[in-house]
Amino acid sequence: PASVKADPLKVENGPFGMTAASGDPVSGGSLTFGYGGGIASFDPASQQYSGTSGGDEARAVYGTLTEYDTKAGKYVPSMADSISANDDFTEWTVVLRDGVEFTDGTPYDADAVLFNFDRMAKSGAGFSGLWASVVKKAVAKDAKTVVITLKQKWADFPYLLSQAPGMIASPKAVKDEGESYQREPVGAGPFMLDKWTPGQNLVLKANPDYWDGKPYLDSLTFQTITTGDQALKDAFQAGGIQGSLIGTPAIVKDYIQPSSGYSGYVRMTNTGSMLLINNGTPSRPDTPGKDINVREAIASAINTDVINQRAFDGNAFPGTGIFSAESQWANDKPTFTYDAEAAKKHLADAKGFDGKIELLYPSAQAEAALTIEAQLEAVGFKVDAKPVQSITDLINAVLIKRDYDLAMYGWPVPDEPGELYTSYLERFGRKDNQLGYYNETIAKALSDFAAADDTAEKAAQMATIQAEWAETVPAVPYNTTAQMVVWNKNVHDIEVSSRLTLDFSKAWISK
Amino acid sequence: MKAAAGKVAQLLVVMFLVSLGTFSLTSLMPGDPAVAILGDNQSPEAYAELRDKLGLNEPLVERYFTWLGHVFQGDLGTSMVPPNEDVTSLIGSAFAVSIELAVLALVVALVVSIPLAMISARRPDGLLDRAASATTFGIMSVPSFVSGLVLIALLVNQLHLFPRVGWVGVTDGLGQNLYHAALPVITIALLEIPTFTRVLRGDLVRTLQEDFVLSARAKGMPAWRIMIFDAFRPSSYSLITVLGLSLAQLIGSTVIVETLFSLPGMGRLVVSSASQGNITVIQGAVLVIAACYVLINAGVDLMYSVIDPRIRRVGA
Amino acid sequence: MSAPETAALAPTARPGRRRRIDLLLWLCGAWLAVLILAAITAPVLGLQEAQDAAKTLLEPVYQPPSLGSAHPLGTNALGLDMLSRIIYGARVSMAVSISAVLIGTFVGGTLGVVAGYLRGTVDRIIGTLTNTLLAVPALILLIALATVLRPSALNMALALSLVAIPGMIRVTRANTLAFAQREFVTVAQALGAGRARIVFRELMPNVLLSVVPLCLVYVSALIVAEASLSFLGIGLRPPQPTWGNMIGEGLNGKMEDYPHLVYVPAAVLFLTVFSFNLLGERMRKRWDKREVSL
Amino acid sequence: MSRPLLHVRDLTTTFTTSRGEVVSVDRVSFDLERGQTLGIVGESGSGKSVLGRTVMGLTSAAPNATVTGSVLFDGVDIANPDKKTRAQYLGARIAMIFQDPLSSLNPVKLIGVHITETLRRHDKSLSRQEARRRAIELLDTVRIPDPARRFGQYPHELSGGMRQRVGIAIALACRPQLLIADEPTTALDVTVQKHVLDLLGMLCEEQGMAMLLVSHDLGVVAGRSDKVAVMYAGRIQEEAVSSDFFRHQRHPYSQALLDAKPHLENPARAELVSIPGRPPDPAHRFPGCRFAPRCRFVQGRCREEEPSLESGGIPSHGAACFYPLDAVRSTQEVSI
Amino acid sequence: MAGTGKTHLREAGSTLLRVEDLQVEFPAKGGRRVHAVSGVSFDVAPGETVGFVGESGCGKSTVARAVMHLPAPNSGVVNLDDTELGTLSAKRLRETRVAMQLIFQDPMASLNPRRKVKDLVQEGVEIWHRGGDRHALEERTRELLDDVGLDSATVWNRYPHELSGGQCQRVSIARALMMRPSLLICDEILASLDVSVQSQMLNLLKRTRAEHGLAMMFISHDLGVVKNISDRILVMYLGKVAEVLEVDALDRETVHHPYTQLLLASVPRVTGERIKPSVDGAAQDLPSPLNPPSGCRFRTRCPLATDRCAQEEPQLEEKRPGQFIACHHIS
Ligand SMILES: Nc1ncnc2c1ncn2[C@@H]1O[C@H](COP(=O)(O)OP(=O)(O)OP(=O)(O)O)[C@@H](O)[C@H]1O
Ligand SMILES: Nc1ncnc2c1ncn2[C@@H]1O[C@H](COP(=O)(O)OP(=O)(O)OP(=O)(O)O)[C@@H](O)[C@H]1O
Ligand SMILES: [Mg+2]
Ligand SMILES: [Mg+2]
Repeated sequence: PASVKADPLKVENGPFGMTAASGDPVSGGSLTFGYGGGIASFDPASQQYSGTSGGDEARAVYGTLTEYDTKAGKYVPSMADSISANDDFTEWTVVLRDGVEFTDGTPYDADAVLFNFDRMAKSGAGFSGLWASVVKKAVAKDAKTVVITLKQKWADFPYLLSQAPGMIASPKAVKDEGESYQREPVGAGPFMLDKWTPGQNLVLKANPDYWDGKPYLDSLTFQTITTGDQALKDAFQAGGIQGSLIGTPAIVKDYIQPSSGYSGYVRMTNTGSMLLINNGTPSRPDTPGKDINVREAIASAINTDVINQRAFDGNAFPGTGIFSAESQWANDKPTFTYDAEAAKKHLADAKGFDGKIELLYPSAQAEAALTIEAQLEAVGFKVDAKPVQSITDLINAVLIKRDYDLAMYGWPVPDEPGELYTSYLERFGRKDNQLGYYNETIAKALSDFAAADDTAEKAAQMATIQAEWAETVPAVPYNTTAQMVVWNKNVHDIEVSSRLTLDFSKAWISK
Repeated sequence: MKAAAGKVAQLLVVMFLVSLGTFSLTSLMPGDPAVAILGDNQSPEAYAELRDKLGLNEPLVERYFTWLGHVFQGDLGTSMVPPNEDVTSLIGSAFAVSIELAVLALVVALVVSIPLAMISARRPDGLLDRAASATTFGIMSVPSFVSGLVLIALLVNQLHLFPRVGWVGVTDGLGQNLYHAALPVITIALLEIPTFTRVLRGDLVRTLQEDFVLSARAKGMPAWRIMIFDAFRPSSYSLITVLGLSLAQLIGSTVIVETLFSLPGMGRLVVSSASQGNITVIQGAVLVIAACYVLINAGVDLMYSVIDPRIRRVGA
Repeated sequence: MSAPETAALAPTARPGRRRRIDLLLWLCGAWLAVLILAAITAPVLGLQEAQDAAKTLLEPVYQPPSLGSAHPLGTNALGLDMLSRIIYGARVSMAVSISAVLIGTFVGGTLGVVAGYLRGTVDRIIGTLTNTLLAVPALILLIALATVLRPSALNMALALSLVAIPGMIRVTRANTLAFAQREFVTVAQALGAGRARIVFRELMPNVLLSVVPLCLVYVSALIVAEASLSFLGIGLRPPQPTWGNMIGEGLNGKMEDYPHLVYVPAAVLFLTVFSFNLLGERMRKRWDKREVSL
Repeated sequence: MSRPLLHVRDLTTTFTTSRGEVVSVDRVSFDLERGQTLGIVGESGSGKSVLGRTVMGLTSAAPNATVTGSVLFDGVDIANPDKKTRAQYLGARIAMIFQDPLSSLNPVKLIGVHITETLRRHDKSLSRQEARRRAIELLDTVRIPDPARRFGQYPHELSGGMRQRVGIAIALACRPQLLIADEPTTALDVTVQKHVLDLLGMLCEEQGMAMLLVSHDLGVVAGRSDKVAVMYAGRIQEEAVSSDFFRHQRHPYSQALLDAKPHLENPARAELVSIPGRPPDPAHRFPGCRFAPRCRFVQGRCREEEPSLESGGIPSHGAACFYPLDAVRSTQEVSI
Repeated sequence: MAGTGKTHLREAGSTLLRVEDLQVEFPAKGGRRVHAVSGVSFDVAPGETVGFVGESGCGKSTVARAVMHLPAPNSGVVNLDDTELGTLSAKRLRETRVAMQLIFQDPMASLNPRRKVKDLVQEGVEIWHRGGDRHALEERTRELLDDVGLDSATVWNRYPHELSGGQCQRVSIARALMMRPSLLICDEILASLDVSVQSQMLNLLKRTRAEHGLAMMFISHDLGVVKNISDRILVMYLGKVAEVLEVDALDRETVHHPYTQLLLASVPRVTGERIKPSVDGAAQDLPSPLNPPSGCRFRTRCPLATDRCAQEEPQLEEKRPGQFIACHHIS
């Protein structure tokens, strides 16, 4: 009955619309990027940056020891001169470059790196939890060399050094400034802080002494626009910003059109939107979802096409697998399919269940929530849908208190192996996760994934996980999300690394 | 003198009550600074520890009085959420934006309303009056989020006259500042113009019926001169009241416009802090807003006596 | 001597009383009447589904308005009928704002009359409370309350009434002061009326009447306030049909493709607010010659 | 003297109101010579103020008013003045004093400013200091003690009598030839009333000013005017030289008006002759004499035809009555 | 503060209302006090009408309200039918006060605009549940309305704004009479009415007074009116009594208090002769009641004033039969 919007355009992972610049890079100019959020704190020890929340800013100031080469699909040194592992990927050696200095003139050396590792491990925030669970010890072999010993095999460990742990702050500045360091950072990256009005804008200026040469851009501004992607789009078109980060499917599709006149990079993320099912956490031991029949009923009741149509006007990327169709890890193992009759049958099999179930959802996603509610009720559930005003409250309920039945949650995980591993490990690969779900097979497959340096081997492990997932229904993915960084055609050579962070060190604007 | 002291005391009580109310209310609000700080990838223990460190587990009353003690020393505390700025400076910059918006909007509104009211009052129920009345009614009935959207669609997306979002402080050049402020200011002014016009028109019509206006006419004064020099001042009493009230309200209630245009003003500061549970900021902000209200109220009282010598004597 | 007086009284029926018919007022009145009638009789009007998306899984979505069809005003993202959402929305929006105004008028009116009549300490206490409520901008107060209270219609009405209360207190107090100085109050005392009688029988009817136009204006203001909260995403929760929610549904870029999502509720909102404002204004002109300024 | 200072003919003022057409002044005619005072008396709503304002040329500015007929001031028609005439005449050659001395002064303007602005408006060359000096002089003329101090005060700081004197000073500022005083003493106490009336009389005499003295109280006009006109429902019912009028009234209404008022000269506890009923609603016209429904001597003709102001044989004593009292008396005598 | 004398008071038993040393002050800004009424004494015999005259602001209305204890005076004794109002409980006071009824100047302001004529008139009865059966009550109401010259059928269901000023005043009178008072206090009830209506009201009052055997306090600034209706006249000046006289004293050649003299001279005469305007010096204004002159309060405007007047307050003395004057210079 409902007309499904024709979708002639396929969105693929990777860069789009990039045209080779005519001529050599030119120096000068300033670039403004508009973001929905902004960096909260410049102290990398306590932060988990990503492209949407401070990654670009922090990376511009600090650089990272390693970075993810999206074209090659592997981690390569960046601020570090080299990084290498022993055979079973348990011991990693990082060699630093000669003569690199922080912008306050102090040396960027092994001591500085260890100082930062130490602070981060002790901060209790940011990556410290993951670090502690992975890293046994880190020592300086000499002034330029740091050796890190892991607790387990992990072929993609450099991922961590492409994130906040790989952002090295000047120890002197940290010590001198104390509490206010987070507002007045000193790094050795391509840019340095010029002016910052949190919640409003951040202006960076080129670091003339950057080890790889002074950046072409004179200054780089990050403008905060909290009103949503539509406002970003408006601002983009009105010329107030030259680049931004977009997640709304319709706009992504607009921009990716060759006719849009923009360049950028798209990344499809797996399990972008999830219907989390509480499989029985200590805070809610009697939750309906601990019965596999209920979980199966839920999975069969969801028709992702209808959600796509009603909540996203047919512009989203529906899918029930834990990998998107475009993912390099996509496999042919079964996923969930919509089958209302089956759902009703499963529900009937769920003994002692009265059909009452609670659904938490962020208030901004009302339409998707209502569609899900409608679908569940259509097969016999009685859904009590509760909106949550702030995301921190959703996190609180789901992640911290673990007191929920069903929750709509964003779990975007890219294909990039390091991030994929750490994300899935955290979410269902360990005991005591927020789903209250644990499966030996999945845990084993994940750790084998980490230990492997071979793509085929890794893919096999992921197929195992997919199969097991479909069997045991810990949660129901219903959408892949797209994340897009987009900029004007006259902006060139912005590099995209892991977590969609951008490297502006070589960026330039043609006239 | 005694009356003045009483008034000051009452206003202090008002501020005390406002801060107490805010404190208890915000502590019930959703949002958790611990989550806002740590993000969503930490262990529950880490959050609990941080909450403890932030003092969120202490009893409400205790927290309130600690806070109050600091306030009396001129310290509004630090933001609970990184980058943990000084609340005073946070509010300072947001306040500058809000007050600029509010004042500019009021100026624009006055510049439009005063002549409009005068034209309307010239011939009550005349063609111009009815046209103005219908227009102001129309504008009055459009919520600011709708008028803002329409303005954006028209002036930004179609005509590219104004930037869509963003704020440039006065320190970065007055021209840029005004260019960025223009659209929000117009949107807010649209809210105020109908009220101002109607209030002033009503008072003008009434004043124009007074004998002293007739007596000015009998002296041979021309109509416009009477309107400006005779009728306007005695008619501005209600306008001043409304002006004061709306100035007070504007410094915090432009949430919608600030949201629409991504402006870093008080309204948005409060709302975003609320979603994070950043109590120190909300507290400080609401206290400052209340103080503004109190001060503006006092200012309005003062204005009355400037406008009307009869009050001046009573007050003395 | 009484006869001629009577004679002079007789022709008070004024002939030739030509009054320009206020077309606009009648149109506004008609609009409100139709809307309210529709809102009241909504359940028996045989409307399409307004709220339960489970029942509209097979309905077309985003259908634009087309008068002859089953969905004259179109459908929304969930296939819910816009017309019936408008009508049920009127039910909610008006019920919420009217009851908020009633609560506000009752509480604010009583406090105002009491303060204005008793003066002294009571007046000062009530004045302080009023100032306290006024010192926090209305929207901030509403946001605070909306995030704390569970968003039910009743809570919404209570929160919105808080916005109306201080204004009501001020107006009724000022009116009471004005009326209490009138000599009919003294006469009532001379006739032996007690305080309660004077407050409720002498002052209240007068004060309340002068407050009626303000009530209408408040109704419209609160309808807008309710819509604003929904716009900010903290009003009554969807799919509960309120006009604010309906406008909110059209944001985030959908307005460009499906303008009816925004324009239909925005137009209804506008017409209703306009009508209430106009009605209030005309009533004030009629009844309240000696306006008491806030 | 060739022509009268003020020559009013068939002056009619109509207001269009929600209740219909209100004819507040109906075909009024009179003459006023230089230096003379005409007293206009009538009950509330009889159109006295409107008449005064229309003569002043103020009514025509009202959006709902229509003025017909002519008001010749020194030969110039000022009933519907254009801007220039208004500027030339209003406040300069014709001035006005109002009933309520408080409300006719702008509460936010200094006493002195009220006067200086009039002065400077009509004499653009006048310097500020000069205007001030003249204003203080004027205040002194109207017997305001300590005029220099009063110059810098606000209206509310003055007593009622003093405010009215300020009103007079404003009116006199440009030495007008005609003063229209609309109930100048109604809001004042008797003691102050006497003072103000005396002051007005004296100034008229000194400056050779003509005056239109409007009042609802015959007593105020008595002894202070050369001629008296009695208005009822927008029409002049009787017009006469004062000495003649107070000796005997020809219109039953005028007589009733005098008899209804308990004068101090009358003996205590005297029964009063009261006029039954009340004035007609100006929006509701009926045929015949306007006073007919309340008239003691009403006859059939009175209800059908409207009498016009006729002098009835006695020169300069006109009464709009078919059976003026001299005549009634004789017919009654006959009928007995 | 010394009173202005009580020699004019008659024996306690013979009067309906006896007021002694009435004193009313209002707080003003800056801690000052308005001395509105300072030591006024008078009495009203049954069926008698006492007229009060004086310039605006001299305290006439304040006396009327103080008599009603609305509000109670700062000091002084008000005896109604040998009941001292000041000693009564609030409830008893309300009951007792009904025997006195007030009518005010502004007829519109003294009628509750939201009530119909019938309810207005019956209000007092309704308060005290004195009506008996509804039928009788309605009967009496109609009767009273007809009595005061209104067509009860026409006005029965009307609101005050649908009536003229004179009609409103009639409703007020009917309402007051409804409680069968023994004393009617009329505060400037004619001031806002037209001459023609004034005479109607005066005649009506006189007739009603006779029919109901009412005593009256009749306040007015118009000596002519007061003379017409009163038996005795009390001339007030700035919160004090200047002169008390039998009304007949006005008709005979006699000496008056200089203030009374001033009043009498100011009343306009109905005459056709031109009065020679005489402006002898500035007309003095009433001094401020915030700071009244010492001694005799009239001395600032009195042609006879001497030093003694500033030192010593004159007492009311019977200088002529039926004429009590408070002046040092009249013997
Ligand atoms: N601007 C106006 N619009 C409509 N009607 C008016 C206007 N001015 C006066 N009138 C009407 O004209 C009539 C005469 O009014 P006017 O003020 O002249 O009476 P008046 O004799 O001065 O009475 P008063 O003694 O009360 O001052 C009244 O019925 C009044 O309602
Ligand atoms: N409630 C009050 N508060 C303060 N002062 C008052 C109050 N009532 C009266 N006065 C003052 O008391 C004095 C006497 O007032 P009152 O009204 O009794 O005079 P009055 O003789 O009735 O005057 P009028 O003829 O103008 O009615 C005046 O100076 C007045 O200003
Ligand atoms: Mg008049
Ligand atoms: Mg009085």
